[in-house]
Formats: sequence, structure tokens, C-alpha cells
Amino acid sequence: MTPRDLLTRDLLVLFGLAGWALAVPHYGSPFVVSMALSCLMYVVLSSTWALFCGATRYLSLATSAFFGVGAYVSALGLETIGWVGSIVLGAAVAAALAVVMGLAVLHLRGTYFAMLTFGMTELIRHAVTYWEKQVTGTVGRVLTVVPEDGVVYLTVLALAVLALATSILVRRTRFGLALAGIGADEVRAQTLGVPTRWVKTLGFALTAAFAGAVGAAMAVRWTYIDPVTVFNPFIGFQTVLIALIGGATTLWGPLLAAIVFSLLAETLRLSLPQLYMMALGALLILCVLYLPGGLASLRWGSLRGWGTAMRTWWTARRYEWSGDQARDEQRLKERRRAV
Amino acid sequence: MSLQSWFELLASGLITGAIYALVALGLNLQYGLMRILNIAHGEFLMLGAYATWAAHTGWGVSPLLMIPVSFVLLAALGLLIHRLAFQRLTATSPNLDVFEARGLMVAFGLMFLVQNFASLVWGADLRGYDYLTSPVSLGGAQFAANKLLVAALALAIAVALIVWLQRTLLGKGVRALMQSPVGARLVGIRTERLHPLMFGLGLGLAGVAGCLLSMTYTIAPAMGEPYSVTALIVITLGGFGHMGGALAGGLLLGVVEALGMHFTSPSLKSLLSYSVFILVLLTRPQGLFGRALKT
Amino acid sequence: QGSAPPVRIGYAIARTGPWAGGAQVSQEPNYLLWAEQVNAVGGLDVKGVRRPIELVSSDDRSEVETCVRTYEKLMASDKVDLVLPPWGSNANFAVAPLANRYGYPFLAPTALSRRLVEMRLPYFFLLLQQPAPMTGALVDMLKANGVKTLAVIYVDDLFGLENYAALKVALQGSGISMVEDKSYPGGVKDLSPVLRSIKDKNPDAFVGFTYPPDTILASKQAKEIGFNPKFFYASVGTAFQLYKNVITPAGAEGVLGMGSWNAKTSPGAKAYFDAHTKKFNGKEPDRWASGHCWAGLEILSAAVAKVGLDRKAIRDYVARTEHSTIIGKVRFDGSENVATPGTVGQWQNGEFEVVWPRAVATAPLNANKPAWK
Amino acid sequence: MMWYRDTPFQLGGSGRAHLKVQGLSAGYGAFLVLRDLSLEVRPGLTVVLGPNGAGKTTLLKAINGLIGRQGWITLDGEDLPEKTDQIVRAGVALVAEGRQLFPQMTVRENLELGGWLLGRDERERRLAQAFHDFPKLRERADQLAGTMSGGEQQMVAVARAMMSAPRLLMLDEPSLGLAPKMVDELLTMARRIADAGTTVLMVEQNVKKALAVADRGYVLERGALVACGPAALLARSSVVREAYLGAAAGDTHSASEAAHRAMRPVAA
Amino acid sequence: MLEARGVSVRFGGLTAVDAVDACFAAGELVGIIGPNGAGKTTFFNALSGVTAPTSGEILARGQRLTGRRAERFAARGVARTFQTPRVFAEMTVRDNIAFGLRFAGRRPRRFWLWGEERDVPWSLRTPESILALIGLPQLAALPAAAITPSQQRLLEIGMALATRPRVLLLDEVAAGLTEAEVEQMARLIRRLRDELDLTVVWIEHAVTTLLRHVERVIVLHQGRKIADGTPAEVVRHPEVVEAYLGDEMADAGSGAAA
Ligand SMILES: Nc1ncnc2c1ncn2[C@@H]1O[C@H](COP(=O)(O)OP(=O)(O)OP(=O)(O)O)[C@@H](O)[C@H]1O
Ligand SMILES: Nc1ncnc2c1ncn2[C@@H]1O[C@H](COP(=O)(O)OP(=O)(O)OP(=O)(O)O)[C@@H](O)[C@H]1O
Ligand SMILES: [Mg+2]
Ligand SMILES: [Mg+2]
Repeated sequence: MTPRDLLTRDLLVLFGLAGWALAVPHYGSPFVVSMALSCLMYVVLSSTWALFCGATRYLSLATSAFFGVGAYVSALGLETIGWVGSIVLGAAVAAALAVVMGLAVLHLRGTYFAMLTFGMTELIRHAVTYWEKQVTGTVGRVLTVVPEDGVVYLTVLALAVLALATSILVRRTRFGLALAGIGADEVRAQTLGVPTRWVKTLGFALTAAFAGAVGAAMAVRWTYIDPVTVFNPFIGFQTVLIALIGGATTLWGPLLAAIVFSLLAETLRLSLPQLYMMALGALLILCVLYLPGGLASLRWGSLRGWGTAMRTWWTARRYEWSGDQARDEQRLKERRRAV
Repeated sequence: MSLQSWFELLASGLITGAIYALVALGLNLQYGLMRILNIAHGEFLMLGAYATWAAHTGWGVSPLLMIPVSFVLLAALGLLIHRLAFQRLTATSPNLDVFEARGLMVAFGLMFLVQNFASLVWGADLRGYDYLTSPVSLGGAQFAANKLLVAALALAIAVALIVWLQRTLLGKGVRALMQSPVGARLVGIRTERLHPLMFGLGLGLAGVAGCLLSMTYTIAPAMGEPYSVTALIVITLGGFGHMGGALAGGLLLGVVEALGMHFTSPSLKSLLSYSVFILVLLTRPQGLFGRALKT
Repeated sequence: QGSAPPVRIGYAIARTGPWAGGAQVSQEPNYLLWAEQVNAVGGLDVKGVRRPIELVSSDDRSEVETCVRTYEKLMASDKVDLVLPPWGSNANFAVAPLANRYGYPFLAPTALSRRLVEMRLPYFFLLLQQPAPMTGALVDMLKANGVKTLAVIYVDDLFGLENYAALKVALQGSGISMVEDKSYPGGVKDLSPVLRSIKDKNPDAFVGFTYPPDTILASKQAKEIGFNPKFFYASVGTAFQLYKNVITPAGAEGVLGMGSWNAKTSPGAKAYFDAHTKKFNGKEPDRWASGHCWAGLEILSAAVAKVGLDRKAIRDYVARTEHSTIIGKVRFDGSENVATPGTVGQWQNGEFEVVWPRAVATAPLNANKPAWK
Repeated sequence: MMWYRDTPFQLGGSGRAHLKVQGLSAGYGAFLVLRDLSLEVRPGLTVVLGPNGAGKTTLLKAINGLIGRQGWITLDGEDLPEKTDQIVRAGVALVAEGRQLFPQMTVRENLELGGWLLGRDERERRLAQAFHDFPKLRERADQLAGTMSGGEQQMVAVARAMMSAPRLLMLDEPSLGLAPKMVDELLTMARRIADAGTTVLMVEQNVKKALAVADRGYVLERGALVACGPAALLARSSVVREAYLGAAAGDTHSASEAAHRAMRPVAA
Repeated sequence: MLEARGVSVRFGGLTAVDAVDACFAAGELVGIIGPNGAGKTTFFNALSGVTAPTSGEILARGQRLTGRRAERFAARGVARTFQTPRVFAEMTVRDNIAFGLRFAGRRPRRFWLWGEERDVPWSLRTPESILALIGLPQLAALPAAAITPSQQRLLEIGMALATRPRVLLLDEVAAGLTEAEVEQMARLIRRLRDELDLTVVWIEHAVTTLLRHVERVIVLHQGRKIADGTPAEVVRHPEVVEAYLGDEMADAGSGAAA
């Protein structure tokens, strides 16, 4: 397929999915809608995470910081600036935070970057806690005026479509290529003319803006938000997990993983909870070991491949355990000695 | 402030710091040396704690006796996990970055597995027992006997590790192995032995830490995460792979927190320790004791 | 008999994650015990017809989002007959408006915040005594025993802050001066610097608005540094069996905490206590919220027996009636339970006794805490 | 500055190792680079020549167990094990293509690790010896190997391989990136190592200089041996001269083409 | 074209490049030689913006670029190769080249817009034409990790060319080649210089060939420039012979001089 065909395909898939998601509230029960909603939340978070972190291999654990900041903006501003206003402002504040954070830490790579983003998230969380306590005398906030559930759903859906559309486009622009180059070899990319610092900061801010917007939108569902809940590092971890399981360098991987994850979680959760979480853990490990490219890399071929691998493994074990192997080796040795 | 209260403050900071260091040592082997960001570290620590608790309250086994036992149990578990997961991971990852990312995911999987296994077996209730809690006088100040024991053992283990890694090439061998697997094989390192060994050792140390901590703190299946985080902070502060660094980093963190709690508000404790952490990382990314790396 | 359709009662609660500890002590065991007991006598009395209870439950993974989603499912898709509340203030905050919208009466045993009361949700009822009566009772008791100075620590969240604020209000005009007040972040691993500085001030009473792990940490470290005020009060966790196990009964002697009932409170309480201990192999209910949880279930049973499964009617019944439960009278003003007075509990000889106010006390107060053991 | 000292290398196991390769096939996945190759590495210094992509590196990797192989390899009449660490234990060391240093460890640590199989004292002794042989490395002992210049890294790689005191030392383009003077010194050193009792197998692109110090040579092309013989003879053979020494270079870039043109067998 | 004024680079106590002045005029082919660790690569790092010089100035086409980031150097037409190949291992050979092309000739300040117009030589228009130029078309579809190091060095040249440079800095591109192949490489470099009208600076240890093809040689030794002149002059320079050449050019020296 030519790049143009691919673009058409991707856009068609996106429209198809968006249309389907749009129709969900009309035939699905409220539960299906709320499941779709949390699924969409992770679609936005993980596909935008993958957009920057997957391509550049900067493992950011700051998603929950942006999410939380968005949530707080929405909690503070919903009454004064309205729904759209607080989403936009949430995105803007998160992006601004990302720019500041990025300028401070984006020169460090790998482990250090991951640790720093994590540390900064915690720092922000504690700072917000402290500030709330000092200034307002309490830590949490109750959101009383909230929009309709349908509005929240549509907003997050719109964000998801926007996130995926951004991913589709970015992959085709020089910006996306620059991100990939930074991931492959930053200095080399620089010497080939990529203004790495700008690209990184911009990419980081883009990710943050989406996370902030989602945070702003989701806050209203929780009625009461406090730093521990909205800056919960597990929001960040889960985002990373979904993106990596889906395939952090792929376009549809995070989406796929978010859907699979939500469905699996919902169906398994109702039965034995601990076993479900254990199954999830085991599945995660198996997935990493046998599907390292992520869910998006799953093809019929890989299934066949596993089959063959299993058979060869089994044949080898039989050969080994039956003692044939030792015998053959012995025979070979003797023959060689004869020569 | 009197000299006496200074002493008390510093000592309690150092004791907490030693606990931090103890928690960090195992992870330092795994992450500092082997680049396995074992986010499930705290969960394995929890296993060690539960094993000790169960043995003590169930059969009356002395927690002291459980120190070597939980080390062996967890180390064996580590070898098993390595065989099942990390062996394949090392063999199939194209480079260190990818290995690290995948290792992180496996560790997440382990976290879910272990945490919920514990909650399945022991239930989600908080647990604890009473052992060696009687205060001991030390230079005019009082400290719980079990905490002193934890601190002493933490120091002993850290020093033993430092000396051991210094005297043998094992630590360097593992680091080498991660930097260039081919190079490591070329100098004759049995990579398929050394790697599991270090991983198992890391888990064993987590087991020891868990065993000791169960004497002082309450335990629950979900208790692991804060310990993993603390451990990560400590080893980042000290410099990845430096056992001495982990010890110093832990002690530093403990003292900073104790002083911070005393002179400002305890609420600022986390703010303070994360600020120190970020400051150190920004000014000395290689940690306080790591060596600078320029390319 | 078997033909009666079951009453489907749904809830989500933490079985995994950080909330599970509390939820599995104070809440879910009661739901299970209740369903078992009710079914053992033929089912729930619905206006004279006995119908078996079918619990539709799932794990909320200690996540607000999952909790919200599950309750939406229970109330909107599954259309269960009744719901039981989840564990903790955060989850209740998120679910309460939802229950209100769908018109499900909600009797929350483990939510504690003025803000929940202020939201004025008609279908939402809080069983626990609010900070004001609780701290009021505490201060009352301290004053009656001649306490002059007091030091307080509190955890940095809504629970800690609201209680601290209520305490300050209660202290006004009581003649007790607060010599030290410190807040600390949850999950702290060392409280000794704070305790040492409090020890130096030598207050008559120590008050901690703490969660179970911190309660135990504070107790252990108080023992460690030899800090033994006449009154040692720590809120959540002292009423747990765990406390006695970890600190040992001798060590716990004289420690005060939030507790509202024990097996001596009423015959019903004794029956409940024994049934609980028997069903869960010696696991005792805690002497605080477990009682409220059970009381909520009692109220619900009574309401259903009286008005059937019409949820509006149940709500009206709950709101208007004065209920008698194992923890005594319960009556709601708005969302708040105004009948149960604020109480203080104390460990005495291995039992957590209600010691204040005298009207509901199960044992007299031991005003001189012995040294830690 | 002197790059090396005149004292001879002290190497262990001067067993005059003798490597025999028969019917060796090796490659990457399904793609076989070497097919049914047989050669013999006698005590002394043997050099393997060949154009780019001929499979020289593949040959050394196969011997050293870094890639899978089929065929027989014996060292002093005993089967060479299959796993690299066992091969190294058997006394074979390789300076690999791409050097395979530990970039984020110091030069000293790199060398120490070269002596992984040795006892502490022995390792210390050899380390002193290595620093003695490469004074430049002593000077830079605490620099991270990854920050050394290209040529310096090559020295580290060679020194590291020497640390294990091998019976058979294999060098893959040891002179890569070295200044001409250094190349001379390195080749002299290889010669002296061979004289001291270690068998040396070396892949070299510096054909003229390599043949000058080597005892024997092989020419490898497209995975097959096209010529072999004593170094002196090879150096004089028109095949090699035309293909590698640029004597009458023209458009000839392989020994087989040259041989074709010359229509003359190479003396073996 | 490209000028270094008193450039020094220090790492801690080590002075890797010590106050080096050099000027490369348009269309020149200059060789740099020097012993291992003389500071050649470090000098290149400074010239291409990869390492900021500790002191001194660098000017590209009259513009002062000292302290700027590497992409500014690329935008000013300075391109380089790396001694240890740094190709994008997971991309195909073709994509490696296409990468440079997409960022070529555009100024970062106008990142989203079109950059300055330039008439690009025909042979630098597409990845295919560049591959043809460096002679790797048959490997276009392979991942860069799967080709041999010498082929990767060629690819490095291709990537550098893709940025449509004015100045090309080559760091030991002929390492690991046989003499005949080095000769071929030298011809390729000369062709590139002639056809694309480039300034080429070339570090190489294969002195014999290098000296035959370059017009000027700079010799670095312990970070300092010890000689700068035509090959014939340089091979007779006693300090150079002492520090670097040894008896390498004893016979060829006269040939080069001739
Ligand atoms: N990892 C690999 N995967 C697939 N093919 C490879 C791999 N490495 C090398 N090859 C191929 O194997 C053949 C032989 O490569 P080898 O590296 O042995 O050549 P060489 O003689 O050492 O060349 P050079 O002089 O360039 O080092 C080449 O055609 C190369 O393309
Ligand atoms: N990051 C660094 N830290 C410390 N020293 C360095 C660093 N980079 C280079 N050096 C040192 O600076 C000196 C010059 O190195 P450079 O790579 O420029 O040499 P070179 O002339 O390219 O040598 P070669 O011909 O061997 O490639 C070397 O001694 C090297 O060890
Ligand atoms: Mg090769
Ligand atoms: Mg160089």
C-alpha cells in the first residue's frame, strides 16, 4: 500500500470507530457507556503517551501529574468558565507545566528521565496537597455543578478522536519523523538537522495537553477529588502499560490494548477478584514474552509461529529426555575420533 | 535545641535511613546493576514479611530465624521467576532500552500476581505482631530494640555487599553483561548463570528486608508500592548499582526527613524529600556517588 | 417457598488494592453475614413475603472510576432491587450523587465528612457520627478528667483536617490548651521526631487523627521513646482486633480511640459479635464502623419489611423513623445520624469498651493510662 | 612516546595450540555465509584476508561460539565446546569486530573483566602487565571506555583479550582505526605474542603489513577459501598482489578474478 | 566556508583539542591526520556542533555558530559522519537517507514553513539517487543493523549527503577496507567533491592513499595542530614523521612529493 492508501485506511478506521463509539449511548446501557468512557479515557492517555514517549523512547511517568492538574483546573474553574472552558484551560495548564518540566528534564534520558518525571509528579501532588491545606484549609474538592453524563462521554470521545487523528497526522509529518529519529539516536538526528529540543518539548506538551484535558473531563465523574486520587501514579503506570502492551510505536496498538484491557478487566473482575488480577498479571507477562511488538503486532503468522515453536520445543525435549540426544552425541564423537 | 535532642533526632533519622537503605539494596542489584526495574520489589518484600508473620503467629517461629529462611525462599523464587520470564527476555530484547521497558512490564505483571496472591491467601486485612518492641536506652535516648536490630542488620548487609562486590568481579560482571552481552561472553562470563544469580540475590534481599520490617510495621497485601518507590528514590540518589551509594542515599534521606519533620512541619516531609531527590538528579544525574557519564 | 424471586442487592467494594484492608474488616464481612443470616430464616421479609437475598457484588479495585462504573451498572443496567454502599469517603462521594439520581437509598457506614452532609442528597444517609459530636465527646471527657494540655497530630486529608477543625472548635472555652498540633502525610514511616517534640512539651493528653497503620506506628513509637501521657487517643484502628494483636492486650491497656459499641452494648450487639466471630473463624468486627454497618443493614431490613421494595418509600421510611439498632437509637436529620452520640472507647483488659458518654458506656473510664508494655 | 615495551609477553598455556576446522558451516538464521569450510590454524601467526563481506568475521564468530555452527572444530585434538564461555575457558580469546567493550565502565574495569576467569592475584599481575604493555591505558585507566578515541578503544579491546592469557588469540581487524605507526607496533606485538607461544589467528585488511609478519595466510571470498599458503608466498603471488595490494589494481577487486586472469594456481 | 578560530576542547584535565585554527575554503579537499587520541574526532565534534568547544569560535559561511546546537550547524550546511557508525539501526537503509532529506536545507526557526530555496543538485534529490551515488542501491531495503560496518560507513556518507551539505566532514570512512577499496573510496570522495561542489574534510589513517588524493593536510598531535600544508610538505615535516608517520611514507613520501 502506498502511504496515501495507508492514510486513507487509517482515517476510515478512525471514522468507523468514532461512529460506532458515537452510537454507543443510543443502544448501549449506561453501564456499557461508562465502560466505553473509561476505555476512551485510556485511549486518549495511552495513544498520546505513545505518540511522544513511544517514538522518542523517553519513558515518562508524568501522565498522572497532567491528569491531576487538569482535574484540579476543572474543579476550580468549572463554575466560572464553563465546561469547554475548563477542558481547554486544563489542557493549557498541563501543557504549560509540561513545557516547564520538559525544559528542566528533557536533557536527561532513559532511567533518569523516568525517575525525574515520577519524582516531579509526586512533588506536584504533595505541593498541591500542602497548598490546598494552607490556602483553603482542606485538601479535597467537591464538584457540585456537573454536566450531563452524555456531555462527558461526548467530550472524551471527541478527545479520543482528536488524539488518534493527531497521531495519524503526526506520524506522517516531519515532526513525527523527528520524534522517531530522536528515539533512534538523538545526537545523530540533531546532526541531520532536527531541532531536538523544540521537538521534544513540543511533543511532551502535546501529550500533556491531552492528559490535562482528559483529567479535566473525568474529574466531574468523581464528584470529590483530592490529590491522592487524581495524582495517583497508577494512572500514569496504567497508561504506560496499555501503550506498551499495545505496541508503543504503533498507531492502533494503544487503542487496541485499551479496549482489550477494559473488556478483560470488566469480564474477569466480576468473578474472583484476586484471581482476576493474577490472571491479568500473568497475561501481561506472557504478552511481553511472546508478543514483544505489542498487540498491534499480532498476526496469524505469529500464532502459527507459536505453534511451530511449541512443537519444535517439544520435539527437542523428547529428543533430550528419551536419551537419543546423548546417544547421538556420543556416536558423533566416536566417529570423529575414528577419522 | 540541646545536644541530647540533636542526638535523638539524628539517630532516629539514621535508623529510618538504614531501613530505607535495606529496602533499596535488593532493588539496587536488580535495577542498578541489571536494569530490571522491578516495580514489584515491594511486593516481594511483602511476601517476606508475610512469611515471617505467618511463621511467627502460626507456629511461633522466631522472626530472627526467619531472616535466613525468607532469604532462601525468596531467592529460590527469584531463580524460578528468572527462569520463566527474564531468561527469555534477555535473549530476545534487541537492546538495553527495550529490555528495560519490557522488564518493567514483566515486573508490573509480577506485581499484580504477587499482591493478589497474598490477598487471596492471607486476606486484605492489616496484620502485625509484637516482637522486640521494648525500648533500649542508647546514649540517653530510647529506641525500639527491633529497629536497632533492623538498622544494624541493614548496615551489616550493606557493608557485606559492598565488600563482596568489591572483592569479586561479580558486580562489575553484571554491569558489563548489561552493557554488552557479547562482550561479557567474550571474556568468559557465564551469562546464563550470573544473571539469574544476581536476580535471585536481589529478591532474597527483598525477603530479608520484608522479614525485618514486619517486626516494626504493619503489613498488608497492598503495602509494597511505597517501598518500591522509596527504594527507587534511594538508589537514584545514591547512584545506580552503587551499594555504598544506596546506603548513603538511604541514610541521607532518613536524616533529611527527620530534620525536616522536626524543623518544619511533618506535612512537608514528602515535599522535602522529593525536592532533594529532584535537585540531586538535576545537578548530579548520576547520583551522589555515581560517576559522570559523557558521550 | 422456593418460588419467591430473590431480592437482588448489589454493591462494589475493595477486595484488592489499598482500600481492601478497611473494607474487609468493617464492611463486606457484614454484608455476607447479613445475607447468610437472612437467607437462613427463609429470606428477606418484603412486606410479609420472604424472598431470598441474592448479592450481586464485585471488586472496585480501590479505584473511584471502577466504583462509579459498577454502581452505574448495578443501578442502570442490572436494575438491582437495592444497593449497599462501597467503602470509604472517596468512593461514597463519587457514588452518592449517582444513587441519588437513580433513587436508591444509601446507608453509608464508612463515610465521614461534613461535606457529604452538606451536599444534601435526599437518598443518602451517613451512619457514622460526624467529627463534631465525636471530638465533642472526647473534649468533654478530657475536661471532666482535669486535662489541661493537649497535643494533636492529624493526617493530611479530609478526615484528618475535618476532625482537627472540629477538635479546635470543641476545645474553645474548655480550658484545655493545645500545646502542639502537627499534621503528617499518610503512609509515614517514622513519627518519632514529632512524638519526641510532643513528649518534651509533656501534655496531659495526646490525640491522633490517624489511620490504622499510623495509629499502630504512633503507639509503637510512643512506647519506644517512653511517651506515656495520661490520655492517649488515636482515632481509626484502635477499635480493631488488629490493635490488640499487634500492641498486645497488656500494651493496649488504657489506650483510647474511636469506638461506639461492643458486645456489651446490647443483646443484639452480642449476638452480632458472636455470629461474626463464628462465621469468620475468630475474626472480630471492629468496635466502631462495623456496628454502624450492621445497624444500617438492620434499618434496611426493617424498612423493606415495612414498605416493601419501593425505594422511594424505603427512603421516606428511613428518613422519618427513629430506628433502634445494635448501636442504639439512630435517627436522621437530613443525611446525618443525629441520634447516636459521640463516643470514646478504651482498651481495658483486652476488650475495647465504650467509656464516654456515661449514658452509653460499657465500662467506666480508666483515667490513668498505665505505662506501655 | 613508546606504545609498548620490548619485554616479551608473558602468556599462559604455551601449549602451542593447534586449531582444526573441518566442514564448518555458519551464518545468520537461514542465511549461510560459510559453507563447508576447512582450515587449520597452526602454532604461530595465521592471517585471514578477504574483501568486504567475505565472511571473515563470521568465521571468527563461529569459532568463538557467538553464532551457531555446524562442523567439527578441535583445539589440540579436543572438541571445542559450543558455548562462548566454555570456549573462553578452553583458552580462546577473541577481539571482536565492533570491539564489544563495556562503554560505561572504566578502562581498568574493562581490563579486569578481561581476567574474569583468573584468580585475584593473577588478575592483578596481568593487569600490571597490560598497563606495562600499553602505557597509554595506564594513563587513562579511569576514563570510561566509551569516551576513548577510536584507536584507544581498539587498544583496550586487544589488551582485554590478552588479559585472559589465551592459548589461541583471535583478532578481528585489530588495526582498525589505528594510526600507521600504531599498526606497525600492533602487528609486531602480534608477532611477539605468537613467538611467546600463543597461537594467533588474525583477520587483517592491512594486507601487506599483515603478510609481512604472518607465518601463513588464507584468502576468503564469498564464504569460501580461495587461496592459502605461507605468508611469504602469498605476498608474492600475483593473485593477492593484484587484488589486495593495488599493484596492478585496475578493476580487479577479488582474488578469484585476479586468479582467473592470471590463470595460475597459487602455491600452497 | 568553515572556519575554526582557536578552538579548544577540554575534558576535565585533558585538553583534547588545543587552540586549533583551521580554515576550509569552498571546494577544498582537506585531510586530517594524527596519532590515536590526537583529538581529530573531538575537533570534528566541535566543528559539527556535537560538542561545544571550551573556548574558541566556529564560523560557517561567515556566520558565528559557537555554542549553537548541532541542528544549526546542519542547517548551515555542515554535515558529518561518525567514526563508529551511528545509523538508525532499525530503519531500512533507504529510510536512513530519507530521514536526512526531510530535514535538509530548512532552518529550524521556520520549522513549519518552507526553508530557504536552494537549487539542489539532481543527484541529491531522492533517496534513490543518493543511494546510487554512494553505491548501495542493492541494500536499500535491508535494516541498517544487518549491513557490515564498512557498508554502514558508506551509509553514513549517504546520510550526511542527504542533508544537502556545503561542507562534508568524514571521519575514517575507509576504516576496515582493503587498500584497493580505500582507493575506490577516495575516488568516490573526490567525485562527490567535484560533482556536488563540496568542501570535504577527511580524517583517515590510510595515509598513503589519503595523501595521494587530498590537496592539503592538517596534522594534529596531542590536540595541537603541528602541521598544515600540502601532502608533500607534510610528509617531510620532521615532527609529523616523529609523531605519526614513522617509516610509513619512507618510500611513498617521495612519490607523493613528486
Ligand atoms: N547479523 C547479520 N545478519 C545477517 N547477515 C549478516 C549479518 N552480519 C553479516 N551478515 C552478512 O554476512 C556476510 C559476511 O559478513 P562478515 O561480517 O563475515 O564479512 P567480513 O568478511 O567480516 O567483512 P568486513 O571486511 O566488512 O568486516 C555479509 O554478506 C553480510 O551482509
Ligand atoms: N568524553 C570524553 N571524556 C574524556 N576524554 C575524552 C572524551 N572524548 C574524548 N576523550 C579523549 O580525548 C582525546 C581525543 O580523542 P579523539 O576521539 O578526538 O581522538 P582521535 O584523534 O579521533 O583518535 P582516533 O584516531 O583514535 O580516533 C582522546 O585521548 C580521548 O580519550
Ligand atoms: Mg568483518
Ligand atoms: Mg577518532
